[in-house]
Amino acid sequence: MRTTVSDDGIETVLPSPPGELVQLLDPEGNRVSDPLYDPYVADVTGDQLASLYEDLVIVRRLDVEATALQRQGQLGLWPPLLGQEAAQVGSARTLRPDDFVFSSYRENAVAYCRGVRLPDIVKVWRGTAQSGWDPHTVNMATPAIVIGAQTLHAVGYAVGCLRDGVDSATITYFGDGATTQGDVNEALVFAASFHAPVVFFCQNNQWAISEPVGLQAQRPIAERAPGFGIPSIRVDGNDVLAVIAATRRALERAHGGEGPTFIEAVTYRMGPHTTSDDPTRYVDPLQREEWAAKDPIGRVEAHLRERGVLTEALAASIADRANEVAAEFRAGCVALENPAPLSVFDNVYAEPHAPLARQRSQQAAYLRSIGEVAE
Amino acid sequence: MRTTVSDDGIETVLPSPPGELVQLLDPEGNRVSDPLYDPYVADVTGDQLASLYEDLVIVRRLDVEATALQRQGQLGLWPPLLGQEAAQVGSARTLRPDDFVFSSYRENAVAYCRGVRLPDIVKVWRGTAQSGWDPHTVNMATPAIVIGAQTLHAVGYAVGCLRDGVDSATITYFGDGATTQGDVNEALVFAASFHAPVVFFCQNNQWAISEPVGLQAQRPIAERAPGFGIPSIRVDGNDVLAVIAATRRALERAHGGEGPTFIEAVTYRMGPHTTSDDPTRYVDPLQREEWAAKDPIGRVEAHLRERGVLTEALAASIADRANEVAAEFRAGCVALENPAPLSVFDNVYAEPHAPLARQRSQQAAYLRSIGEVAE
Amino acid sequence: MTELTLAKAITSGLRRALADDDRVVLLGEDIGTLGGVFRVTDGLQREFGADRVMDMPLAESGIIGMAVGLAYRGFRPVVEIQFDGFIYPAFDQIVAQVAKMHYRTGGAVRMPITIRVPFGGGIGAVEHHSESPEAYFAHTAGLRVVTCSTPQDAHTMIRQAIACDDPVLFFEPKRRYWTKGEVDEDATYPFDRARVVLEGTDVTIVAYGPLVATAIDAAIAAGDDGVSVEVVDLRSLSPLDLDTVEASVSKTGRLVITHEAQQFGGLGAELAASITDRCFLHLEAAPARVTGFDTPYPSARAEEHFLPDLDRILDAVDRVLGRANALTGWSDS
Amino acid sequence: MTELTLAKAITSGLRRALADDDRVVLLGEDIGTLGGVFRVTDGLQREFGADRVMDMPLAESGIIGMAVGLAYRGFRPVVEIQFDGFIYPAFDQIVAQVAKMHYRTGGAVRMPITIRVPFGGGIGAVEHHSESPEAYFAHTAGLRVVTCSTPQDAHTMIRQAIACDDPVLFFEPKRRYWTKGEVDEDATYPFDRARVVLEGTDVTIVAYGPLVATAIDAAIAAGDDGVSVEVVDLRSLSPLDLDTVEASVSKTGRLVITHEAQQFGGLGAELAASITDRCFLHLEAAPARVTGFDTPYPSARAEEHFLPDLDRILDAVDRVLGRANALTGWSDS
Ligand SMILES: Cc1ncc(C[n+]2csc(CCOP(=O)(O)OP(=O)(O)O)c2C)c(N)n1
Ligand SMILES: Cc1ncc(C[n+]2csc(CCOP(=O)(O)OP(=O)(O)O)c2C)c(N)n1
Ligand SMILES: [Mg+2]
Ligand SMILES: [Mg+2]
Repeated sequence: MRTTVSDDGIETVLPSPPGELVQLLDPEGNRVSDPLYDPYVADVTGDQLASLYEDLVIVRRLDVEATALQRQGQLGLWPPLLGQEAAQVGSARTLRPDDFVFSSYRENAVAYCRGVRLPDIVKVWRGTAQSGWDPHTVNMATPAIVIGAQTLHAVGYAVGCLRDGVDSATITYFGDGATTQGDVNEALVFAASFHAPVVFFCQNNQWAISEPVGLQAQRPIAERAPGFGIPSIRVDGNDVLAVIAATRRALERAHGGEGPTFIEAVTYRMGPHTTSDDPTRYVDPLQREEWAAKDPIGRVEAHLRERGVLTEALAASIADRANEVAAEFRAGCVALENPAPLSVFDNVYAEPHAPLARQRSQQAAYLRSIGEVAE
Repeated sequence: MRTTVSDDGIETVLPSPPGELVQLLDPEGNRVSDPLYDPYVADVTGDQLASLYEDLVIVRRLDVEATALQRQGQLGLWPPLLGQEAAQVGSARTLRPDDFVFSSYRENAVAYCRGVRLPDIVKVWRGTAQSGWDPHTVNMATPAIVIGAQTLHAVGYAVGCLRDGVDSATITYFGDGATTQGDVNEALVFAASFHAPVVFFCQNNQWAISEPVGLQAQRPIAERAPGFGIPSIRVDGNDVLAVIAATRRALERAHGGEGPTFIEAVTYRMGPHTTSDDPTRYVDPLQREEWAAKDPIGRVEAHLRERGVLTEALAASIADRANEVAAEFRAGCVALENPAPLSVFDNVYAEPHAPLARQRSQQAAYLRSIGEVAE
Repeated sequence: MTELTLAKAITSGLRRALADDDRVVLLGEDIGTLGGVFRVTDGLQREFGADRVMDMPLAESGIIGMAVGLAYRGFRPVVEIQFDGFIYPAFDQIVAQVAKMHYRTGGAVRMPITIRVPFGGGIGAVEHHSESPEAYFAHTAGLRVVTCSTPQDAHTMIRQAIACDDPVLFFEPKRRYWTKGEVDEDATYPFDRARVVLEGTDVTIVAYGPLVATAIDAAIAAGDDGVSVEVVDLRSLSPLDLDTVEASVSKTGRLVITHEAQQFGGLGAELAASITDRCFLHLEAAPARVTGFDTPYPSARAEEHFLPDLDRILDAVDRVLGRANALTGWSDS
Repeated sequence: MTELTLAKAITSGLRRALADDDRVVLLGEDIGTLGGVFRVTDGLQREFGADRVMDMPLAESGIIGMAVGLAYRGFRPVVEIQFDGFIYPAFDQIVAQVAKMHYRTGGAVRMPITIRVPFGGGIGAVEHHSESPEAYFAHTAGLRVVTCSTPQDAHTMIRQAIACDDPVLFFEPKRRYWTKGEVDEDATYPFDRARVVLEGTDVTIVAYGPLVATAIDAAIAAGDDGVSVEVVDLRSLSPLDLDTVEASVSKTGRLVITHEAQQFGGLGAELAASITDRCFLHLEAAPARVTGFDTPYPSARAEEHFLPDLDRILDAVDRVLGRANALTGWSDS
């Protein structure tokens, strides 16, 4: 690990050689020391790690439940996060309540950590609404489906924080595939130009649907940001501790007025792209197996058992808790009601719009004419 | 100057420290030696340099003439290239005839070097056509006005050359401001992914209309490309010899199947953005003066005089020649005829289009009805 | 003749185009190994190689921009946009470059680019996956816009689009991908003409893409009710074959237009305006439009309340016939 | 009351908006030190600081995307797009994000973003500097689209646009920037209503933005010829104030619509279709459209052959009146 300070005094955090990852827990659960990042997790107690472990278990359990709900027709679609639990939980748990999140569609564990109500997470996937929650209640925006669009929103929000004189940070999540989109690159330029307190959190899960990351990037993704004037960190995305350390470092910069930071969390999408996808068409099972050995939950479990924090009893209670949350999730999901016919006209505009009101009224007349209840 | 070979064997050409420029002729006209780039110009004779000098003088003379033509109402608009002669002539003169150019609007010296007929260069600026020439006759595309769009076209063309099994290179010109556009960054990704034989030639003239380059880029622009997997060169854009060396190196890579290269030619826009612009509103005269001292023509002149190649007689004959070309240019320009009324309907489609033919025929009837000749 | 789904009819059309002309190249996200998210390009990369069927990095502007360069070089690129709602990042390249290059260059550079876009709703999808953006492109001079409603047209028209020297937006009615029908690969007929799919005398219903089947159902239902409906499948949205619609409306005197896209400024407006201009003296009633509402496309479980359906079309048929309908007695205030 | 050019009336409107509400921020290319290429923001950065009037890096998608984030944070961003033809790189952010955010979030997040776009031709410019892209945005649910034709409206409407909690595309008729007129900064009137600028009884001409002045000239010329023309300035293009146009056409029975944008799928189509629907029994002739042709915008020295002008409008007036006109005896075949 090397820290370089460039000629204009901007600290650029570049792993050296470029392939090197920040890792604090190896796949076997051993604590690896890293002089630069150790201090960022020095205060994390065994109990706190156990609580993170619980989060990891729960979000995986929820993910499995959601896939089951989709199979049973309760959801239209679901994008599993299997394999990416540590990247999401580690980063999201590091945020302050007043920090703001702009995510993509797969960050359901981030939503969970932000305190989004369970059924609200799946409204979109069940198809009862275009988004699940009021962003201002949890400081997390409605996920963006158009790849990369949200990264610019994050920069705008972060600049708004600067203008408002608050030290809140903004974090934006996106995938490896997203790094190709013009919007994401423009976001890097704008963030650098305005010294925006924003964290670019790229989950490099090796795939954009069927396309391997090698089609999108010829160099490790973390190497892209420094050329824009943004320091970057390449972190083992399956290592919750390392993700916390990297995110803390980036947030420290953001909260401290030092501008944007780019994090590449190297992970793997263990499931299909979505429940509609058939990864057997393109995923090499051997590659998947290699990554299975780097499971983000297994290593925390091993580590905690080794430290004696995770007892059988605690493990069982966490498993129970996960099942409980999943049951609650399922119940909340199936209880979500279908939208009323005329609701399609709601919230198009914030201010009165006569022609649309007229169209709505005509449709109400039509619904009455065919004997349907309109509202 | 340092050449580094990265772990995967891709050669990355990075000046070190980042600010360093490739320079072979200093502002006073002294030949500066550079072990890496000297070999690329070892074969350039005094006469050849004199011929480049003639080019520089002519394109500047044409540029001045064009500005005059605009002031006299013969052109609607003109984007002067004053100060950027060496960047354009040096790179364009290095191209093979079968190499293909995708440029922006300011590369009028490039068009001149490609052999575009003088009046064809100004059709667009006079407003008699949307473009001046048939791209296939000179292997140079119609300039793009939408910032950055052409860089993607270049990548597509270059990939087409690969597919066709020809070793032609493609070069694309764009400005410092353009580097912010999503399209340009996507072009870098696509070029790297497809190993496209393309040269990205960025003329960093320090300004995007009134915006200084510092608003668009926090790091030297040349530093951006390596993060995309594209080696880059930062060259003194006011040094025609260095520009030739850098372009040769990049073309050597392209012709040799080694993929894309990025060149940042550091130069200065000595004139207004266009004849409609008023740079006194934003340009610091001191900064402009500093750059005036680095004039691209003066240094070649000094160098050639010092070497005894440029005699008074030769200088006078070149000046005469420039005046001749300018006169020819003016004559060609004012002779350009206005488009016929119905020509607006031509070439919208390549194949028959009944409704448009009908619209045209109705307009012809209208023109007849008001006593105008339609065709 | 073979029986094919509409999706597979496009596949076979692409296969023929690739086989017939080695300047044809396919570009898109996930079109190679995966065969596209709808499997329309399934097997084509294996058959023609990764140089002809190219997986593209994830950027629509990049893909279209690259297609422009390939066209410059004499290729005939066929681009797949994964879903309708993801075409917008490429909007500039499409309307400012692809559409205008031939005009800009005075005819020197052709843009025989086909842009395939699975479009429309009815598949219970999340946001951005059910849009009908055809009017944006139809309003753009220099582009051609077509769609298909049958496997036969799907096959023939994709080949015609690729063979056309102009850029063509080829909208594929994704909810009809699984519709089956006979396909004659050797069939030839004009690219830009509408087709009367059902003859009738009282009312003309004009539809395209996914709603042609709905229009036919409506016509049959109306027939049971003693109303003779003529159904026209536009096929080409730009140019519009106004001659065919004019001939029909001159006969029936009544026009109902249906599309999924939002009504305001949609193709129905152009059709209503043009036909009113051409058939003013024949029209017995103002043309009626049955369309998506002027709202964003709603969530999956609300889409049935947004999309035109048989009953809404029949109500409009009643309206143009001056019969009792939903708006009888309805008032604005 | 002060006499101002249309451009300066916008400047003064922006100044008032900046002074009245500190959540208003201006974003755009070259709007700071330079004051914008048309000098509409001249002096504002000096007056309100670089935090309120921000020069933006050169990327339209980036600018609009950033405005979305600022709106999320409670700001009211006012974006300048330098020229009409440069709005397309931002198309995705506008139609898929700005337009839909309020709907998507069930009303939780408002997008009070104003996007200022100098538009239209007639200034002898190079390509991409004379476009009329309003129909794209008018067809997009969730957006409002307005334009102005007088300094008074320029001033009042830009303030209304900024005050509006919905996103507004504010199209500025750039060739009328130097038109002078009296401006009352305290004037108040509705934002989304059309205005009858000349009363008449025989024909209604509907225009907006740059062509309102041309329509008025045509009305005066027609008046000299004994034809009484009513001129309606739409002002709001989405929503359209159909009530006002309906009232006029119910009286005159004849409608001529003019805009610079291409005809096919333009706003004239929507207006013709809607008014035909509402006024079917009052119409004496089919609505006539006098518009730019269905070609890309031509080169500067050809634009006079593309743009609607007084004579072409008068010819359409003759046409709807059934008088001899250019198309008398013209035939298609
Ligand atoms: C602009 C756009 N183009 C295409 C798509 C379709 N699409 C959805 S997800 C996806 C792959 C994204 O890959 P990545 O950014 O790596 O995120 P991941 O799915 O791996 O989390 C694609 C192509 C989209 N949503 N938006
Ligand atoms: C997409 C787009 N946005 C805005 C403009 C208006 N514009 C024309 S030139 C220019 C500045 C370009 O700066 P740079 O890329 O540095 O090139 P230079 O003019 O310095 O050669 C701008 C903003 C444009 N042509 N295209
Ligand atoms: Mg991914
Ligand atoms: Mg520049």
